[in-house]
Amino acid sequence: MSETIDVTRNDDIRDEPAADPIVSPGRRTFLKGVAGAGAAISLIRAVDARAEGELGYWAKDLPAAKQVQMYTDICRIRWHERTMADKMLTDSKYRGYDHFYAGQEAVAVGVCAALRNKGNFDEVDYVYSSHRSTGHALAKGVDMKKMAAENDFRATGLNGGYGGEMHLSDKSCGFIGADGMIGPAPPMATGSAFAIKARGSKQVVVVFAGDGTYATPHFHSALNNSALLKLPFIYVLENNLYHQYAHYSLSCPMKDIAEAAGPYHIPGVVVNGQDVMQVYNVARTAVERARAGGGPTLIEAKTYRYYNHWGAPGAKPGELGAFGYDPLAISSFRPERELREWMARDPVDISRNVLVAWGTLTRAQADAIEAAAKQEAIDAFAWADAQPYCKPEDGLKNVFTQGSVAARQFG
Amino acid sequence: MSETIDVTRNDDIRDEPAADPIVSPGRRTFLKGVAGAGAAISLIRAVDARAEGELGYWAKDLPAAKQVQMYTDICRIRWHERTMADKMLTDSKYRGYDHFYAGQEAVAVGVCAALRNKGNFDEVDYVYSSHRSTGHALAKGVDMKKMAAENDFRATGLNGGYGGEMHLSDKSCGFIGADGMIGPAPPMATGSAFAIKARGSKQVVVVFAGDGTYATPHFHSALNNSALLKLPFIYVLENNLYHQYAHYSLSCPMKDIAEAAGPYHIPGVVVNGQDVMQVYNVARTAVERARAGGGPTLIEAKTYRYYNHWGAPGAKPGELGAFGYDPLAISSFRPERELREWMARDPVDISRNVLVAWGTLTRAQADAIEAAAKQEAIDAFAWADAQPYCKPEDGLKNVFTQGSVAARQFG
Amino acid sequence: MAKKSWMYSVLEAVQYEMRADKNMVWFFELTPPVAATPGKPVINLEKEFGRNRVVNTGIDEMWMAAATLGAGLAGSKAVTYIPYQGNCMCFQIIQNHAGKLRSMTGGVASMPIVYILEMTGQTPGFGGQHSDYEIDSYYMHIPGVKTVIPSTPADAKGMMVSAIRDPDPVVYLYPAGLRELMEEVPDDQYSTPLDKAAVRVVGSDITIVSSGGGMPDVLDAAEQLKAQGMKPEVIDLRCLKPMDTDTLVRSVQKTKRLLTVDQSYYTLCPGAEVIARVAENVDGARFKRVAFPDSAPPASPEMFLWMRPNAGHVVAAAKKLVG
Amino acid sequence: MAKKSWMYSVLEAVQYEMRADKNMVWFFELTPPVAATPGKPVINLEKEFGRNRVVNTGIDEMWMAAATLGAGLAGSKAVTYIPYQGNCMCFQIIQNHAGKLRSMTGGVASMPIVYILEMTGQTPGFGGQHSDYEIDSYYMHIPGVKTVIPSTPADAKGMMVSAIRDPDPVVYLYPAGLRELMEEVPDDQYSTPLDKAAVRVVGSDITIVSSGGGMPDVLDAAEQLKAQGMKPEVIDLRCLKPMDTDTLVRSVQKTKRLLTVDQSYYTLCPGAEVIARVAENVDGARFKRVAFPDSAPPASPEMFLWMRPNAGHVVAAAKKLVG
Ligand SMILES: Cc1ncc(C[n+]2csc(CCOP(=O)(O)OP(=O)(O)O)c2C)c(N)n1
Ligand SMILES: Cc1ncc(C[n+]2csc(CCOP(=O)(O)OP(=O)(O)O)c2C)c(N)n1
Ligand SMILES: [Mg+2]
Ligand SMILES: [Mg+2]
Repeated sequence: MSETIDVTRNDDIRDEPAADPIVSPGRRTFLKGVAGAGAAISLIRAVDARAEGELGYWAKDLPAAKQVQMYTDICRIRWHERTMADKMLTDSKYRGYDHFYAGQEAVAVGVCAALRNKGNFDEVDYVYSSHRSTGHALAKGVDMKKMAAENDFRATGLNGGYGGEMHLSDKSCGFIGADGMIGPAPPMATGSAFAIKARGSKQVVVVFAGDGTYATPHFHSALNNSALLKLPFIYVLENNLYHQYAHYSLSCPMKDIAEAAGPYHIPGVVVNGQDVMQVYNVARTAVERARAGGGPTLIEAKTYRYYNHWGAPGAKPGELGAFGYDPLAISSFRPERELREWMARDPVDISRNVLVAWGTLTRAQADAIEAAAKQEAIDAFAWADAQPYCKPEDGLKNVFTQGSVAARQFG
Repeated sequence: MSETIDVTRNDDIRDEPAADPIVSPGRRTFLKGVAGAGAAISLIRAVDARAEGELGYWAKDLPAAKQVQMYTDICRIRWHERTMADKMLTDSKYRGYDHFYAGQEAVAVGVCAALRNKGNFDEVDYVYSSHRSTGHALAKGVDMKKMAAENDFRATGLNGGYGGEMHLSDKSCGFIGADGMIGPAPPMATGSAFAIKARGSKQVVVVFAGDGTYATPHFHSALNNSALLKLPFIYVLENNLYHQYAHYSLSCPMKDIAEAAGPYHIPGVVVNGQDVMQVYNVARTAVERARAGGGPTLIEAKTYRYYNHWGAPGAKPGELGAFGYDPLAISSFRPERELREWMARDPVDISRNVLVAWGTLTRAQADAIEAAAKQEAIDAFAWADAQPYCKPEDGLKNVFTQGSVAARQFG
Repeated sequence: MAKKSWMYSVLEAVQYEMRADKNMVWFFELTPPVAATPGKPVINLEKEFGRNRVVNTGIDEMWMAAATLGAGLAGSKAVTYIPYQGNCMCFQIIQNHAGKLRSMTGGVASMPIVYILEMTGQTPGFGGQHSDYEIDSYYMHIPGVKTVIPSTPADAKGMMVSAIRDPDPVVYLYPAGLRELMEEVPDDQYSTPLDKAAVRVVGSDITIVSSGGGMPDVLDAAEQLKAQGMKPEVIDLRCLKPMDTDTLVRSVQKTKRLLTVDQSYYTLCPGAEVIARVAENVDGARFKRVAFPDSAPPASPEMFLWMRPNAGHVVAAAKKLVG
Repeated sequence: MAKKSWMYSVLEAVQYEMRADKNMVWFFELTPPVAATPGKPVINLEKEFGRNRVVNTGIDEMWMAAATLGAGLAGSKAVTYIPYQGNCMCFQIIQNHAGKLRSMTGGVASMPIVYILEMTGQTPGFGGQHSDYEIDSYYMHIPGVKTVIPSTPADAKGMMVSAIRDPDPVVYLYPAGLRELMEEVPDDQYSTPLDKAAVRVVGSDITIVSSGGGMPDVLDAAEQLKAQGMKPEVIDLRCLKPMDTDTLVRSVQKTKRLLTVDQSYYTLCPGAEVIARVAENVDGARFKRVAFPDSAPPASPEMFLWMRPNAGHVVAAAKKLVG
């Protein structure tokens, strides 16, 4: 690596999963066998795999530039979140709200690093996101400035101010979009996967969905139909332990939600969502399988959000995370110690330490990358602040592709 | 057994599952252990269990009168179906249509024999049925005459002619009712089970549902919520291999749908649905478990319908079953040999042979019971034929409990 | 040109478009997309285009709707045929996703999709859930989808062509009671607009407005009224949303009498919207609705057939309004 | 008697009925049934009645609706509170099962259940799915359920009492924008009928009809109009189905002017039904609708607030209609 590191997105690097290099064939074959078996229950625990000397085969093959890009994206997401939290807490003119992604960065980045994020619309891989969308969007390649403008409902925002955080969408990088409803995105995503299979365009579809989606009727539909039709579909279930104020054990009868893959005879994989390299490994395996016609995978990433469900209550400007906020004295509200424990396994720290340990970066280089990411976020929000507000009458547009609907509020 | 056998329903006998008699405790404990374990995957194959000397512990304890009642009910359902098929084929004034249950009788009877079918509405066990409802209704205790009148839309029918076959309902025996939609009945049934648990009334709720219900989103909802809340709920999935003209493998990625119970950590049991004693065994185990607060069970009964999906096409008067009808030249239409193979494992024959082998009935007694059942069906249809038609204006009633809605068709 | 049934006309339109666009897909449930008509080749989309493009799913209309939408979002034209029993299982997906995504994404999302939703409402003896005719109202309140309801084989074909070529989601209601209608339908591909009502009978004494499954009886009633010397104007809405207000208003400005006929339940039937639009724009007219009562349809044929609006009801109501 | 919020008034009614009937159950999703109001004890149904009767489910509003129905069919009174995001996930169950089972079973099925369906429509910045106000129309077309929409805390309480005691399914719409309304509400249990509109302002120049979330702005507009010398009559529908036609017709017979105001989308908004009923019964009146345009609500506050009907719009429309 050269000493100067460009933290802007290098899509050429990000878009090419490393070619298959020469590694111990025995071990690789074993791992592939397990992941690809499609056995009734192929539940693979990857938690702490690295500690046990089990870090998968893909990550170790990554070129340095790609490793750095992953770390960079984690930093970019983190500082986007922190800057937005500060904005919410300190700028009364800021109108955006947000479901913060901080703490979960390694999931979005590890998965998107295994995808094609550039190309024509029939080449790029697709990502469906949730209400907690900003991290997914950045990892997939959405422009931070335009997203920041959208989240404050500016006319020049990514979606013209019509959508806001829960409806971000950007075809140029295959980010089909966020969705504010819990449930429908996974079956919708399988429909895209069906279209891909029908036209033979060799793309892959990923849906990011929370532990809350397990209980929805749509969960079964998405897995069952994608399994039956062997669709190029990956369900990335980010288990951050809570849906709103309810612990996931209130709606999931199992410890590992990945277990649900069993009856569909597709792989169900548990991964440590704090470690971007482990996420990348399982995602890459699932992507190769999907692209080769092997069908879907359910990946459960164990992770945690540092802020509360929505907005920044409990947070302080300049500080990471939200503590001690429990408005309704809800019984299953997350304990503060739980949050601190997860913050001790921080995805930014973990990815930085891995890269330093592997000799890819020095600490100083890593710090420089993080500083640049922070600056990018500050600049993005400043740009957004200067953008124009929407024109009221434009609300009548975009109902259909052409024309606009009639105003009816005047009688 | 006395020589004269009363084939009318003897509810006192049918309603008391035999008290726990003394049998080899080792074996019983083993079986109970397996069934009640609630292990992640407690898939029990009961197919051909009798052939392998594995006929469960409950059926062997049954008093003779109860055994006879079960055989009688099988005959009653069979002859109700056959009489109705003949009616459809020969009487152009008959307006009823039907989804025939012939071939599946042992499932309804084996399950209902393990339930309480009499008592106050907060004592009797509840059954939710499907579009293929007549067998379930008779097994639960619905009056055959009134049902026959309802199915021909007579004013004095079970439901006043408003419902017909797909909406039969009779509170007096806990038959909550048929439902013509595929999907919603199972989650509705779990709601009844929830109410029972909340009020502590110790009842059990059974839903009869086809293999077609596996693919519905509701399947997941019903199993997940009943498992989480440990509801007294039993999902009896009658796998007759087809939904309409589609083989179940088109919508189920597994061979045994009971496998789906695994991730919910509830028992999933496969049973030979042609043998009423085997069905009774697994149903009784599930009922005891549910009544004791142990939660739900998924029972998959392997069975087959002798007629086509709907109505009597392909059938001939006086003959059992429908052959060679394939209007749309549908690729997965059932092969005639498959039907003949299942008819060789007929639930009427099997239950008769068991009772004769056990010395409960002589062949002559068994034949007399069947003849009486046939007569009962003939009489029921004759009674129905004499019932009055509905009054048109009554269509405005029963929208709400009180009053009637306005006519709007006259402008 | 040949006599074709409703469904043959539709599948003819679809077959042409699927041949032209190799990416286009079709989702069905159990009932294969097959139609025959005398003297013409059998159309079997599953056979012709293969299971890779024409897929038979389990009983999960929610998935069918969501998957159709997802296929559209991926840039492929997609059509699904949802049987009447499932025509509200898919409601939320159409209402909250297909209907809103274009607006919510500020015009980024593109959804060249068609939802063929079967309706029943014609069959005595099936009862509540299998004889109802009610979804026209539910689907026409949704913004962002075009909701149409052809009533003739020729319109069925022309509007299907338009629906497939339209870049926006179209809810295409199919009143299955029209299954047996046959008429001369051109073999060539042609398109019929998705926002124009059709004046079926020109007259000056009264405007009678109906749609879909109500049309045959209304046309029958118009014949009877004409035989009795009245000059009814009959309008087939065809497009419930957007609704062709101009054609309605122009007619009632002339006739000053408006009778709407719906097989949907009275309260908030499409006729309510028709009357409200006209009442906002035409002074001094008189109004009347014929509709199914606010009750689930009972199974008994005696009750059901008495409740369902028919030609006799229309004739009597028209006379009352004009007389 | 004390000042109470909408939700406090509702939970007070529920608490009383749950104490009286040990079998009654409540299903909720994530947000516990808790309400506080100054000077009164906190109501917490989950705590008071325990998780055996008050259950917190996963994110599955279809199940909540189905389970509520099943509890009712088992003879237990049941209420569910469905958050606005899920208010169409449960649609099919209410439309095709709760709404039809009494008729389909010839009166055998009994369903003493209440569906509290939250509506939003008030919050700029959330966009399409989280700011919509549209379900009034969907739910009022369904036969066999009573669909009501109280607009004041006092009605909220009285109508909840009636809804729980009613042997039939009640869809009880809760426009969450009214969350902050406070008024004096009696502590005792009392009931308000489920089929009567309320005349909120008596007048003679124009009848203005609205409901739910539209009422505060309409009442504000009425004050402004009165200040300008007009005598508006204001009717709060309260009950969408069955609808109180008599009160509407009587008023417009007097005023000969009808303005409806809805936050629902224009096409087939409740006002369409109001106009149609009146137009069928009153000759020579003039009609006008104010409603949300036929578009999903955009997130941008500039666009959203311009589109949502407000007091200014009502004043202007009333003047146009009367002038
Ligand atoms: C159908 C539906 N019901 C309820 C909600 C309200 N809601 C928004 S986010 C959320 C929790 C989601 O939890 P999870 O899926 O675990 O995602 P997380 O917030 O943890 O990222 C809920 C219930 C919704 N958006 N959609
Ligand atoms: C939601 C819904 N979709 C479609 C149908 C049409 N339909 C009626 S019965 C049936 C097949 C049901 O198959 P299965 O559950 O296996 O029961 P079986 O007929 O074999 O007893 C279908 C698809 C329906 N009733 N409801
Ligand atoms: Mg979560
Ligand atoms: Mg079947």
